[in-house]
Amino acid sequence: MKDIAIHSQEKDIREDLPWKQINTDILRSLDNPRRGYWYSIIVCLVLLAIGFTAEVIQYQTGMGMSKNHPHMWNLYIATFIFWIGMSHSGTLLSAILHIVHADWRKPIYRFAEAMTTFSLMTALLFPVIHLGRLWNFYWVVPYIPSRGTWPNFRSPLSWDGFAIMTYLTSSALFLYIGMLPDLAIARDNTTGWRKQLYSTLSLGWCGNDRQWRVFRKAYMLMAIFLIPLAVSVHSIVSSDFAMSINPGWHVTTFPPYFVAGALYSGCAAIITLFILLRYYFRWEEYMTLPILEKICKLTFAIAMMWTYLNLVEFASVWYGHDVYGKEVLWGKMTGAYAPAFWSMMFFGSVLPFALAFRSLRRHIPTMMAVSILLNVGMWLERWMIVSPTLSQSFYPWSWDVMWPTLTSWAIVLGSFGWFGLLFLVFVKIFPSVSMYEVKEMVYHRKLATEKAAARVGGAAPAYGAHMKKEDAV
Amino acid sequence: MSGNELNRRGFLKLMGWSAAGAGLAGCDLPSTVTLEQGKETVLSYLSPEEYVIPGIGVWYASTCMQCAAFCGIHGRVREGHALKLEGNPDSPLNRGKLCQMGQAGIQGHYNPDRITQPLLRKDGKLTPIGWDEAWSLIGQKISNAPGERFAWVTGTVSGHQAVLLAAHTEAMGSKNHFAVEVIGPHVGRAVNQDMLGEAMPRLVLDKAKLILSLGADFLGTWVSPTHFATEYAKFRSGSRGMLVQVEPKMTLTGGNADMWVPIRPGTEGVLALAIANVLMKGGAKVPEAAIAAVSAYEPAKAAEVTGVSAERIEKIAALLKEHSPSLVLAGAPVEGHAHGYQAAAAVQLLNIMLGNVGQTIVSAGGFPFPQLAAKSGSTRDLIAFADAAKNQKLDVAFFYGANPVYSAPHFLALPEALQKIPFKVAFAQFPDETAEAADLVIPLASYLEDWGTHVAAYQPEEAGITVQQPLMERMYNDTIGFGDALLKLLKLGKSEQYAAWEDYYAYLRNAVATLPAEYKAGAANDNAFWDQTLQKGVLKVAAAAQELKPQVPEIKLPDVQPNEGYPLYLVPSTQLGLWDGRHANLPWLQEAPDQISKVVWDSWAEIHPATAAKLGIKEDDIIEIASEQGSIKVKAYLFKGVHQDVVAVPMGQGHEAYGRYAKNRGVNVLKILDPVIDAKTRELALYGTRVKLANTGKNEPLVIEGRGNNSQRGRKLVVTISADQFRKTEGA
Amino acid sequence: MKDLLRRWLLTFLCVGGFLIGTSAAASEAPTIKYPVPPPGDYNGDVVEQPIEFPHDIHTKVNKINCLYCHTYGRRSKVAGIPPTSKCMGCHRVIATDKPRIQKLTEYWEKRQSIPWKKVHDVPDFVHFTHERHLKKFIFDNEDLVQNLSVDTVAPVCAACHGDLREMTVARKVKPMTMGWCVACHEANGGPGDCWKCHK
Amino acid sequence: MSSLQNLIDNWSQYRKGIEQGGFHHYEHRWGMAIDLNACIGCNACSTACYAENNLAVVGPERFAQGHFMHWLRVERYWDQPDKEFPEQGASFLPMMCQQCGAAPCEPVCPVVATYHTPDGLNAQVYNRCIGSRYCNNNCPYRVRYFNFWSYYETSWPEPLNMQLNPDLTVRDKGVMEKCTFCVQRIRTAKDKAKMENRKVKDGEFTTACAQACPTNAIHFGDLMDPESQVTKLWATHQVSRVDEQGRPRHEQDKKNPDLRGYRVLEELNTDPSVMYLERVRETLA
Repeated sequence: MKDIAIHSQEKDIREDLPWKQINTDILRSLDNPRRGYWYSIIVCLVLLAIGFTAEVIQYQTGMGMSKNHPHMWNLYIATFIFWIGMSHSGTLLSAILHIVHADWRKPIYRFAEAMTTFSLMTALLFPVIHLGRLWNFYWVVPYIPSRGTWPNFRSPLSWDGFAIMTYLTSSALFLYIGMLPDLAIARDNTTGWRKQLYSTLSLGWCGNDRQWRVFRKAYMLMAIFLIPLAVSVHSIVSSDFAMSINPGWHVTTFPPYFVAGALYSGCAAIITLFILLRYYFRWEEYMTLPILEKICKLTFAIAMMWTYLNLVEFASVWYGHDVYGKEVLWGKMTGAYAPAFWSMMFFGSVLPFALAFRSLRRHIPTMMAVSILLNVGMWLERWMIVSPTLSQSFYPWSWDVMWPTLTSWAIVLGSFGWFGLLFLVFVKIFPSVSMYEVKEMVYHRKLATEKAAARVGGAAPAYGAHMKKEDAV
Repeated sequence: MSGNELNRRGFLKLMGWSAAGAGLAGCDLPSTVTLEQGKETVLSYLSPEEYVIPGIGVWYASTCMQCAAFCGIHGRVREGHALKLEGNPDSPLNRGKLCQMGQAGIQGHYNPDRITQPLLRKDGKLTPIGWDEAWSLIGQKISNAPGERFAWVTGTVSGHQAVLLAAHTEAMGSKNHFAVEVIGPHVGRAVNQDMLGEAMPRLVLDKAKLILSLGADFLGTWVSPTHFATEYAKFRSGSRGMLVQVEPKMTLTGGNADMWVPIRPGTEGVLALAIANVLMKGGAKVPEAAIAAVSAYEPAKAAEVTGVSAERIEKIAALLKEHSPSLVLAGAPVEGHAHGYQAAAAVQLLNIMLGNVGQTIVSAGGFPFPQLAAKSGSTRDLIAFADAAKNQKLDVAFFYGANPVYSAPHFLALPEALQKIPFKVAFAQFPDETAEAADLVIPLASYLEDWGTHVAAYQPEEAGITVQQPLMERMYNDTIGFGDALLKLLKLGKSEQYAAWEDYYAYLRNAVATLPAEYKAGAANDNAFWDQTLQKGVLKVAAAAQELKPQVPEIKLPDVQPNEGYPLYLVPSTQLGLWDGRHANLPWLQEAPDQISKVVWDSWAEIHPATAAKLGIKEDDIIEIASEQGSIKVKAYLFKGVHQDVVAVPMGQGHEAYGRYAKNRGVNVLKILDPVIDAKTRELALYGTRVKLANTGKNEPLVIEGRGNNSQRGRKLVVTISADQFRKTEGA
Repeated sequence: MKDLLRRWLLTFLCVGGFLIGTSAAASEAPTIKYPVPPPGDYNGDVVEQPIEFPHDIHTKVNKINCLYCHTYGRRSKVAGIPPTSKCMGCHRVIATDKPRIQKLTEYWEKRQSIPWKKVHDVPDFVHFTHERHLKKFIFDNEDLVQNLSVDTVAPVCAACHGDLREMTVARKVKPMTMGWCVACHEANGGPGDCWKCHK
Repeated sequence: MSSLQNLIDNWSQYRKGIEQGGFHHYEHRWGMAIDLNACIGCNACSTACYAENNLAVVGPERFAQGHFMHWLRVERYWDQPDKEFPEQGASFLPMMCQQCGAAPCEPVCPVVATYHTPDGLNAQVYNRCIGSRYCNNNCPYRVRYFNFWSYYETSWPEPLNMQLNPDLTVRDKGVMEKCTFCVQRIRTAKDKAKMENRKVKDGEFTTACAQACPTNAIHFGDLMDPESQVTKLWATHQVSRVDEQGRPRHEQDKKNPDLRGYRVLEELNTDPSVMYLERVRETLA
């Protein structure tokens, strides 16, 4: 991929960026963002307030505020899956792309990881919110109980607990480790409380050889550890459904299907945030269009994968000749949920083709709109997994369509506020573009261009060995 | 139940263990936290019976008063509270079973809307007064109410209450006892009396090979539902009898029929005669008096009148012919017309022709104590009372166990008429419409707190007197048992022979204990006999069996007149649940779905989809049903189980009073009935009302259990097999 | 040499005597098996009762068997407060001059039942039955039934209620938490099925 | 921690799937047989259940939202959609918790609030339930009911609450509940039997619904007791829970397919304890 960057007409990043300027540009994000940033903060606060009030009411009066028989799960679980999914792309970008040495990830993986961590923290709220007696949620945790009672290790719900907590801790750790060198830089360029904060956090990083070597190893290890973990987490979440006997849930393709969906929504979210940050902090220099294009291409690929898995699922239901399953699928397509279902199909499988056109890919407003719509589609997907099955399960007598109540909508909105707030505060306090890796990137660029120049001028290069290597590539 | 009288009553008096009380799980007093000590009080007994053990339920036999069937019940009592009612296995009526109305009886007893003290109307409002004031007031009003200007208005009464009531009416020098009952075979009784010589002959369902029921909802609301349900179980087992139901609106019984046939209201008699006609052609003997009528109705002719195809008629006749003995029943739809008597007679004629009399219809025998026998209520008395009131024939009226103000249609103008009665006393347990209209309200004890004896109008084999005893102490000290009230009244009326009885209990106990010796078999003495009786809850009395001698009156059926202005027939359907509206204040029954439509907490109008399509009515549309007497607005429920010329609205809702659960809920269909009255018996013709529909354009969803999911969608939930297969494998 | 021998003899006698003594003492000790009480105590507050009933006098001094008054316990899930008639059975004649007894007689003559305060209670979602426990620990316990007396029965009751022989009005001295119950069931082979106790 | 020990020791037993025959060590196996030929759909059973089990009355608004609490519901189906009139009447089906031997609700509860008792019942421990509602989602019969609100605040205004059955609790908001086969009656009967050192006799007690049923359509008893009426009924109709290997049956293989016994949705392999007897109608032209 590196050499794609070299030979393409446009550069992912200017190779003549002085490292000093990089520091100043990035650290600028810590004090003076555009006004838009503050507006976003306010919006998030408002959403959060709405959600919180709704939750309080629900807590006081009971789950009747948001559910009905037989719809025991609804918006909350759908949104839960949505947020879990959102978390996956962070790992994808930083870990997988790190392992395959894709340089273009460097300016953008940091906020992606932050997104991972925060969306997990958001997701974690929902299983608790949807409990009938949420004040007892800790009974799911296997603490040594005075009453001799244990959680049910056979229940996917308790697996969820373990999986998500593991993922949360490790991805948070990953984010932190990756930040160490930058924290050091921040420490050296700031004053006041920030200086203190960064000096404690940077754990005395002074950038000597040994530190770098250990750091590289640790970072690589975490990356390798995270990839299977991320996959397993969403597979486990999918087993909440796949392990049940309900038509439309009891599907073997769910784990990959969920993972694909997860990466999909994650990438879309990255596009959105990419554009936002680029705007907030005037980072046109770093978050360049070529990089945006690359994410878009990636997203497109994943979109196609998702579409394929969707079709596989439908096909298997269709050929499976399971009456119940068929009826659920047919109900989705034609019944009360049809609008939601078809708009999901449109946003999820048709809209992504916008990403196939260069002109569109480079048009920021369009990409903004598209990326958001993609996520709307993915949210609908989650809802279309949860609700229709509950609406027409095995037992016709209890068939019932259900539309979410205001309360549940409010709480879902609130979750977006919560996520947004966490994220915005993060980018204001920590360097959300990895300075040291951008420097690396610039350096790689420089080497490449020198090589190109050398090839034109024929002057003897300074370091032949390396050059040869470059040639060989 | 051991021990002598004093202990038995002492038990009630000295009861008082505080409710162990069902508390709340999940109200989250986490069980790691120990409970507060010394907050809850534990009242100890003073001197309990040795069979009274806290934490262990004791069962007492009593009688269910939820409808006039008077089934026997067992009440579970723990720590002084009645908790659960079950059927009394010793009662030949319900054989240990209990319908949902009986189950819900306990909610009447614990109802939050009970009247707890005497109320007097002061400047328009009912205000609490003391007992002395109440009695003295009654005393003086009675003394200046000359004989005939006094009246009792009650529901069905029987047993010693009936005796005392009669005594009181007589002591007042009056003959006015109006027994009001909306649901019941009022016309049928007359027909049976005339044609069989017995008002309530015994029906042997399980002996019948086929039951042809013309609207008789014997599983739901006809005569003695629970008893007939137990009979039905036998009827359906083994060789499995066949059930054919012909009615304008599907009843619960219709829902269980092998063949359900919709028919145009008011033409059931014609159908009966047409069947008779076919049978006659088949060689069956027709009594002289009926020949003219029978031969007048060829199936083809009947077909166009009734809307039942000629083939169907012949098929039914054929079935009757090949399944003998059979049983033909006439229900409310048959009786509820101006020619109800004639129609019912036509139906009874079939039984006579088919030779069912003496087979599946046998004599119940004469009840040895006529004074105790049930005085069954009727709508005739309702009308009679309304007239008496209107023509200012009454100065004082006492009400008990009936709610005429609710039941009376508009045309009787009862509320206005009541204004003309200077002094109205309601002996009531709830603030129902009649109590609201009364000048003085005497708060009654619930039937689970009271003594009594009852005699069901319908007497199955070895039936008799069912005994009612209190399951627990009075909830409210200021309530009085009806028996006690009657005694008090008699004493006020200075009838010396009752001065001897301290209270109704004493009177009753003596009355039972002094029964002729032949009833006391196996009892050492009167006390033992009394205890025995209380324990069993029923007192079997041998009735002298007689021979039923059929005679057939002349039957004449009018032609049905089409009515352009009001094209549709109104069917005020009845339901095992709210009954005639008396149970609308019981939350369990409000929340229990109607057996057929599955609607809860509301009124609805059943319309055939074809008719609805013609009138542009959709499900849940609020439609206006207008008769000449007025109109009601009610939600539409599209249902194939009604005849296309019919709109059916259930009785029971639409109360203007009667407590939080009943008030302002649904509509009262009885109000808009036309002034149609059966020519012979003067009974109100419930099914004789013609109406027209209009869509108000508004709509509001009905609350339906199962949300209108009426199809099994090919899933194997209820599987149906043919009766032949059943007989092959399980046939007796 | 001699005195050495004497000293040996002395020690031998002492030790021997001690051994015999102890063994004798051991053989006299009662051999009734009692439920293994689960660990855990609770310091309940002193509840003020309408009449300050002295359990100690009745049990320790007068040696009245617990089950004589709390007689329902062996036939029902609740042990129950004895009916006032039972108290009056004795106190018509006994100690009629004591203020407590006068208070009692007053209730009795007014035909009022005494509003005792509940001290031991379990949550409403718990089904606890005295009859089963008493059957297991008293009536199925042969050698206990042999010599049935307040002193043999009281230790059984004490497992949950503490030793009432040492109290006037009852005080809650055991935690009565689920963990505590479960521990006891495990120690004494009680049922482990949730629905045995939860309702 | 002995409970931990117990967990470790009995793990193999604990995770025994139905392919090994699921739970084996039954003391009783309470079961039912419901005769749809006798059932008239009168609803007595349902109301009796309200009376016995402290079921909340929720009122029309909440009922409309589906927040009803009837553990035992009488379903009513119309089978002849093409006909102009329902000429063969209705199909009634009393449906309560089927107390499955291989219950889908059990493995999914995160806190073991619902589990299988040695009596072959699906226990629901109210005060353990945290309201994840997974069990209801996984119940093919949709017979579990969730306390969406604190019904006790509205359902039993004084003095209606005096009717509440002290033998079982009133459930508060956030707790799942369902038919228990009147476990409080079972408990009482078993305690009584134990006190008298004997086994529970057949017909010694029955559930509220069975006791109320005017046509005796509902039979209740112990399927482990070869003499019980229910066992006999199951046998006469050649319905059995398990095959020779002790595995739950998917489909009944009857020698005489004309017999009426069947279990609802048994192809899902849930091994219900309730056998239904097919509805019967004349075949009339």
